[in-house]
Amino acid sequence: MRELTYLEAVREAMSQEMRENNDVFLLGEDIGVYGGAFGVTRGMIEEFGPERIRNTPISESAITGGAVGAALTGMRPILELQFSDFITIAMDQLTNQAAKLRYMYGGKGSVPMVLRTPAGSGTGAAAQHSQSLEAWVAHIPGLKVVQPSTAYDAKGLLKAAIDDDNPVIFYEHKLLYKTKCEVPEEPYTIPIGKADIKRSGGDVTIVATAIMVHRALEAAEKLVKEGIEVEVIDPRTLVPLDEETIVESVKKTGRVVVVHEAVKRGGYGGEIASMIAESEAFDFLDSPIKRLGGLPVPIPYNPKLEKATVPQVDDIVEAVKETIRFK
Amino acid sequence: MRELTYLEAVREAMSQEMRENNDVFLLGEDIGVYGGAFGVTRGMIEEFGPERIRNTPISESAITGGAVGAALTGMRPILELQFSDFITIAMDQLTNQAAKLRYMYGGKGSVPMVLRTPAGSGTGAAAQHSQSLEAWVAHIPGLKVVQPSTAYDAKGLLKAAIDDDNPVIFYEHKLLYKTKCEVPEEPYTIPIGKADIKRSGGDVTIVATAIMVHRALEAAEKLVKEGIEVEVIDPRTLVPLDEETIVESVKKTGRVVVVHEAVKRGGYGGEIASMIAESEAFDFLDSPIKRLGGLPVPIPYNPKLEKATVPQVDDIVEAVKETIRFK
Amino acid sequence: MEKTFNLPSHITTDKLKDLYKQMWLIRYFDEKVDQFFAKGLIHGTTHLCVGQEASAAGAIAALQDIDKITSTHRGHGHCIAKGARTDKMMAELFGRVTGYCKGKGGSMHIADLEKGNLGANGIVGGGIPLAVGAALTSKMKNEGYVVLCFFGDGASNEGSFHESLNLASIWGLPVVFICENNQYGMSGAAKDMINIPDIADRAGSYGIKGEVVDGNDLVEIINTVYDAVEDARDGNGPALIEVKTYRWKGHSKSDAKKYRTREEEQEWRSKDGIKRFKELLIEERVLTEELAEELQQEAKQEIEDAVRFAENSKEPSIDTLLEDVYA
Amino acid sequence: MEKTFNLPSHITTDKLKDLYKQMWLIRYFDEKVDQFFAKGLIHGTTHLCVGQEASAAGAIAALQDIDKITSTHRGHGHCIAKGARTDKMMAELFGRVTGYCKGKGGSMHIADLEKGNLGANGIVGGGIPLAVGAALTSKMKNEGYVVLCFFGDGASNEGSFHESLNLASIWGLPVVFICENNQYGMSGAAKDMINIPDIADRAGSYGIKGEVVDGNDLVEIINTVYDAVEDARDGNGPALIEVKTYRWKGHSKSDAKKYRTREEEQEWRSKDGIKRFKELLIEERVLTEELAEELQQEAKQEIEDAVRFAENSKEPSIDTLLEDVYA
Ligand SMILES: Cc1ncc(C[n+]2csc(CCOP(=O)(O)OP(=O)(O)O)c2C)c(N)n1
Ligand SMILES: Cc1ncc(C[n+]2csc(CCOP(=O)(O)OP(=O)(O)O)c2C)c(N)n1
Ligand SMILES: [Mg+2]
Ligand SMILES: [Mg+2]
Repeated sequence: MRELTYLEAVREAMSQEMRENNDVFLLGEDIGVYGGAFGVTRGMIEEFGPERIRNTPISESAITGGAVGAALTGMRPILELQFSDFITIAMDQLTNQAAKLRYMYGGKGSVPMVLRTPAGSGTGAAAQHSQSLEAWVAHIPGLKVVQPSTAYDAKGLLKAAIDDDNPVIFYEHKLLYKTKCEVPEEPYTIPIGKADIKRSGGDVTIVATAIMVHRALEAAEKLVKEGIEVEVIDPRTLVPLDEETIVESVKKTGRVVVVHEAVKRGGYGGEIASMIAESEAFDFLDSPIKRLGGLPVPIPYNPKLEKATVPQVDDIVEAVKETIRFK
Repeated sequence: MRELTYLEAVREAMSQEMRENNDVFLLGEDIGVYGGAFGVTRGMIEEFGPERIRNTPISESAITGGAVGAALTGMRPILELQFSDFITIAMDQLTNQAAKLRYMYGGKGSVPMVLRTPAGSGTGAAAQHSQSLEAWVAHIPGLKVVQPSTAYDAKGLLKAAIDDDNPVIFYEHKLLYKTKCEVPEEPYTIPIGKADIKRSGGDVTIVATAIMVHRALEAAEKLVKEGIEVEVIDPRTLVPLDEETIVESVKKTGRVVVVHEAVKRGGYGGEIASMIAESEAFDFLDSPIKRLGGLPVPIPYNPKLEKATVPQVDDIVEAVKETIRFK
Repeated sequence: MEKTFNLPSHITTDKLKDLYKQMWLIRYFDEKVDQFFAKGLIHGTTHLCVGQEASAAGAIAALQDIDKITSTHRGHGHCIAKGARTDKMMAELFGRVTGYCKGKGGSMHIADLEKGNLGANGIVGGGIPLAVGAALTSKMKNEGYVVLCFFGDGASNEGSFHESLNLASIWGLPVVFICENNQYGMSGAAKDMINIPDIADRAGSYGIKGEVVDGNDLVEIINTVYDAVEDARDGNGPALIEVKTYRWKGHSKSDAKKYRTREEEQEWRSKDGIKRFKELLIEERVLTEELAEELQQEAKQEIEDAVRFAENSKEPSIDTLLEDVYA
Repeated sequence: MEKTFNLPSHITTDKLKDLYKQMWLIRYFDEKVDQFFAKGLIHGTTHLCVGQEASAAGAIAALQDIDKITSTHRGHGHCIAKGARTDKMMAELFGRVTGYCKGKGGSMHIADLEKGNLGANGIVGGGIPLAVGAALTSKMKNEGYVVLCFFGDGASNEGSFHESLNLASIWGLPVVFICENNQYGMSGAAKDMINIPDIADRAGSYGIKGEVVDGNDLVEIINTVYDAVEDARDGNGPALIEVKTYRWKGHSKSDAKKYRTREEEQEWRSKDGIKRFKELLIEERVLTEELAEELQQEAKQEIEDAVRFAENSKEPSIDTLLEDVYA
C-alpha cells in the first residue's frame, strides 16, 4: 500500500470530507497560500478556494467562537489553531460555549466542529510554542479529545472527528508530521473511543500517547533484547477513553507505565493511572503504576535542555525496568 | 477569640497587607463601591481610595496581563476575577506570561501577583458560573495554587500568597464565604505547601479540598458512629503539594479516599491519587485508592440536579465504607 | 397607517399593537421574576431588563422570521421579542422540566433555536463570536438570514467584541451588532470605562457603519435596525448600532445601586419607552385608551398564566442529569 | 545641528551617528542570524526585522533611559535599540549560557530588564497588557517613566490590543503604543485583515491620539514618538502610532512568500530607511561618506565579534534545567 506522512494523512482526510460535504470548511491563520505554519493545508486553497479555506485574522477568540456559531447553525467547521499553546486564548469559547451549549440548552442544538492543533516540544520553539495542554480540554465535559500517533490513525480519526456531532479537539504532534506509514486511499473511520494495541507483550503494559507511542515502541525493542515483552497501548482518544482495553492489558501484565509528554503534574496520566488503580486491574497489579511526564518547567530553548524536559526512550526503558524490579 | 467569616478573613488579610505595603493594590471588576460580586472588598475603597482599589472594565485579558506587567515592574497586585469561570479569558496571560516570564528570561524578573477568584457550584448560577477549574492552573509550571477551606486558613494563606514573589492563584469557594471560625486579629502566615490534618483518625484517610473538607468532616462524624475513625487531610495548596503529610497518613491508615468538587475526569484528584500510588505508601495500601469528583456534565441549573452533580456527605460516607469493605 | 411612522412595510397596524403588548409582556415577565426572586421562589441569579423593553422589542421587530439573534445574561426581553413562550421561559426559571432547557439552563441560558434565538449567554461578550459564526453560515449556505447580536456597553470592552467586529467586517457577514448601552456594567459606569461618548463610534475601527439610537423611541429603533439589517442582507456587511437605554432595576438580585443616584434613575424612568409608544399610538389613533388597557391586561394575564404553568410543572428527574452532554 | 531636523534636544550629533550605526547593527545582526539559520547553526525559529530598522531605532531614540519597552517575536531591533549587547543576544540565539536568558529563552524571549526592555514575546498581542501594567506601576509609584509598547498590524486584531488600549486610556497611563505595520502578519495582508486604511484610526475607539508615520523616515519617527512619549509623561495618557514599514525577509525561516509579489518587495527595498538616513546625514554634514563607511564597518565587526562570543560560550548544564521557575 502507498505510504503517506502524518501531515499528508491529515490533509487527505480533510480534502476527502470537503469533496463529499459542502458543509465542511476550514478556517485558521495562514492556511491559505502559505499552507499553514506546518504546511498541512498546502494546496487546499487551490482546490477549494478562499471561501472554504478561510484565512483568518490573528483573533483566536473570534475564530474559535465563529466556528462554534457556524457549527451551531449547520456548518461543520474545521479550525486550525496554529500552535496548541494559543488555545489559551480560545479557552472561553471552547469551555464555556462549545462544550456547554447543548447541555445548557437542555439537549437542543449541537456543535459539530473540529479544532485541529499542533502540540508538543522538540522544535526549539521554546516555552510559548511547545506545550502539551490536552489535560485542560480532557477535563471539560462536552468536549472530545483525540491524539493520533500515526498517519493511519490520523486519517481515520480525523474523519471520525469531522463526522462527529460534537466539538472535538484534535491534537497533532509536530514531530510526527513527517513520519510515514501505510494509509489507504479511500476514506475510512477509526471510532473515537477505541484504543489501539500498538505492540503486544505479556510482561509490562505501557500506555503512551502521541509521540510517546513511538518512544515506547523503541523502548520495547530495546527491552525485548533483555527478555522483557512490552505491550504498548495507544489510547488514541483521551475523551472518551477506552478504559476496557487498558484494564484488560494490565490484568494480563500486572505492571504498567503511563507516559505522556505533557507535564507530569496534573497531566492526564494521573487520570489514566488512577482509573487503572480504581478498576478490577488493581488486584492484578504486581508493582506500583508508574507515570512518566514532562518536568515541571516551561520548555527551555536550548535543545539539550529541551530534550531533557520530556521523557525519552531511555527514560521509558528505565521506568519499565524499575517496574519489573519491584519486589 | 473573635470569629470571622471566610469572606471577612480574606478582606482582613488584604487590608492589613495594604496598610503595611504601598505596593499592594487591588484591581478587578466592581470591587469599588459595589464591593465585588460577593462583597469581599466591601468598604475597602472607602479606606484605600480608587487608586488602590481599582475598578476595571470587563476586560479579563488586559486586567490579568496588566497585573502581570505591574508585578514585573515592582508592584504586588491582587486581582479579583469575578468568577473563576472567567479564567478561561485570562489563561493566555496566566499560562504564557505570568507563569513563564521568569524562566524564559533565564531567572530574571519575578511576578509577585495574586489572582483571587470564587469557584464552585451550589449557588444556582449554572454551567458558566459554577466550575472548579483549578486542575488547569495546577498543571502549569510557574504558578502556585492555593485553595483554603476555612476563614483561618484563608487569612494566613492569603498573606503568604501576597508575600510570595510568584504568581499565586487563590481559589475561594463561594459557599464558604459565610462560614465562620476563630481568626486572630494580628497578621499571620500559613506557609504555601503545608497541608493541614483537619481531623485525626486511624482507619481511613480522606484527602479533601475546599468545600469538600467540610463535607468530609461531616462524613467523619457520621462514620465515627459506626466505629470508623477517619483522618481528614486538607492539602490547602495544590502547588506545591505537601506530599509528605498525605503519604504519612496513608501509611498509617492504609486506605484513602480523594475528594474534590471539580469534575473527576482529569481533575487534580488523579494527581493526588497517582502520587500516593507512586509513593512508599503503596505498600501500605489495603484497598484501592478511591476518587470522588464531579460528574462529567456542565453544572445544571435545577438545584436538585446541581447537588447531584458534585460529591455530597453521603457519597463520601459511602466511598469510605466501600474502601473499608474491600477484601 | 405605517406610513405615518415611516416604518418598514411588515410593521402593520396589528404588529404595532402586538409590539405594545409585547413590551408589557417583557415588563411584567421581569417584574414577576423580581418578585419571585425576592420571595426565594426563583433561585440562582437573574438580570432584568425592565426599562429596556423598547430596545428588545424594536430591534427584533425589524427582523424577518428567518433571522436569528444572539442574546445576553439580560436576555428575557430578546427572548420574548423573538417569539418565545413566556410559560416555557418561566418554567425554566423555576427549574422545571417543561422549561426551554428542561431546567438545566436557567435564566442565563434560555435558547429557542426553532425561533432563531441562539441563546442567552452568561459570559459577557461570549455571544458575539457566536453571532459572527451564525452569520458565516448564512453567507456560506446562502440562507438569506441576518443575525442580530445583542450585548452591553460593558461587553464592548471585551476582546471578543473587537475580534468579532473585525472578522465580520472583513468577511462582509450579515450580522448587525446591537450594543445596549444601559450606562452601566454591573457597577462600572460606561463613562468611566470608555473614553468616548458613543460606543457606536467604535465602528470606525472596522470600517463599518455606527449609529446611535434613543432606546426609548421604538420607532427610531425599528427603522434604524431595519435599514442596517436589510443592508446586511444585501451583502453590504455588518453595522454597529448603539441603543442608549437604562436598566431601572439593579444589576442582579443583590445590588444596592450605590454607584448611581436616585435622581438619575428618576430621570430615565420618566422617559419610559412603553409610555411613549402608547402616547404615540393613541395620538396616531392606532390605539384607544381602552384598547391599550386591554392589551396591557392581556399581557399581565399571560404572565400570571405562565407562572401557573411553571408552578404546576415537574422538576426534572435526577436520571436526566447525565443526558444532553453529547449529541 | 539637531535644530536642522527639529529633533528633541537629547538627540545630539553624536546620537545621530550612533543611530546610524545602530541601524546597521540591527541589520547585520539579523542578516547574520539569517545565515546561521540557513546553515543550521541556530535552531528553533526566528523573525527578522531587516527593513524595519528605522522603526526600532527611531521610536526608542525618542525615549529617556528610564523608559521601558515591551517587544514582540520580531524583537531583535527593539532589543538592540534599547541598549542590549549584541554578543549576549547572539549567545542566546546559539542557546548558550552567556545569553540573555542563559539559553533558556531563545530569539522570542530575550529580555533585558536592566535596560528597561521587558522582553520579546512569542504570543501575538501578548505583550500589550504587560506594557499597560508596567505603565500602571510608573503611575502608581510616580516613577516618571513611559512604556513604549511594540506590536504588529496582525496583533491589532487580537482582543488583547483592544482591551489594553481601552484600559490605558481610561486610566490615563504613560504608555505609547507603536504598531509596526509591516503590511503582513505571517501571510495575511493587513489590507485583507483590516477594513480601514490606517490602524492608527483605531485610536478613535479609545479617545486617544492616533498618528501615522513613514517607517523609513527616522527623523519623523523620532519626532512623532517623542511628542507622544512626553505627552504621556506629562500625564496626558496614551497614544497610538502606526509605523508604515515592511519586512524584507520572509515571516520566519520557512516562508516562500507566495502571498506577495517581487515588485512590491523591490518597491519597499528601494525606500530603505538606513540609506535615506545616511543621505540626510551627509547632506546635513553630520557624516561624510568615509565616516559613514567607518560606522557601518564598526557595526559589521561588532556582529562578527558577537558571533565569536556566542560560538565560544558554553551550553547550559543540564543541572540548570529545573532552576529559574520560581523566584
Ligand atoms: C467574561 C465575564 N466577565 C464578567 C462577568 C460578570 N458580569 C455579568 S454581567 C456584567 C456586566 C455586564 O455589563 P454590560 O455588558 O453593560 O451588560 P448589562 O448587564 O448592563 O446588560 C458582569 C461584569 C461575566 N458574566 N462574564
Ligand atoms: C496568539 C498568537 N497567534 C498566532 C501566532 C503565530 N504568529 C506568530 S507571528 C504571527 C504574525 C504576526 O503578525 P504581526 O502582528 O503583524 O507581526 P509581524 O510578524 O508582522 O512583525 C503569527 C500569526 C502567535 N505567535 N501567537
Ligand atoms: Mg450595561
Ligand atoms: Mg505585521
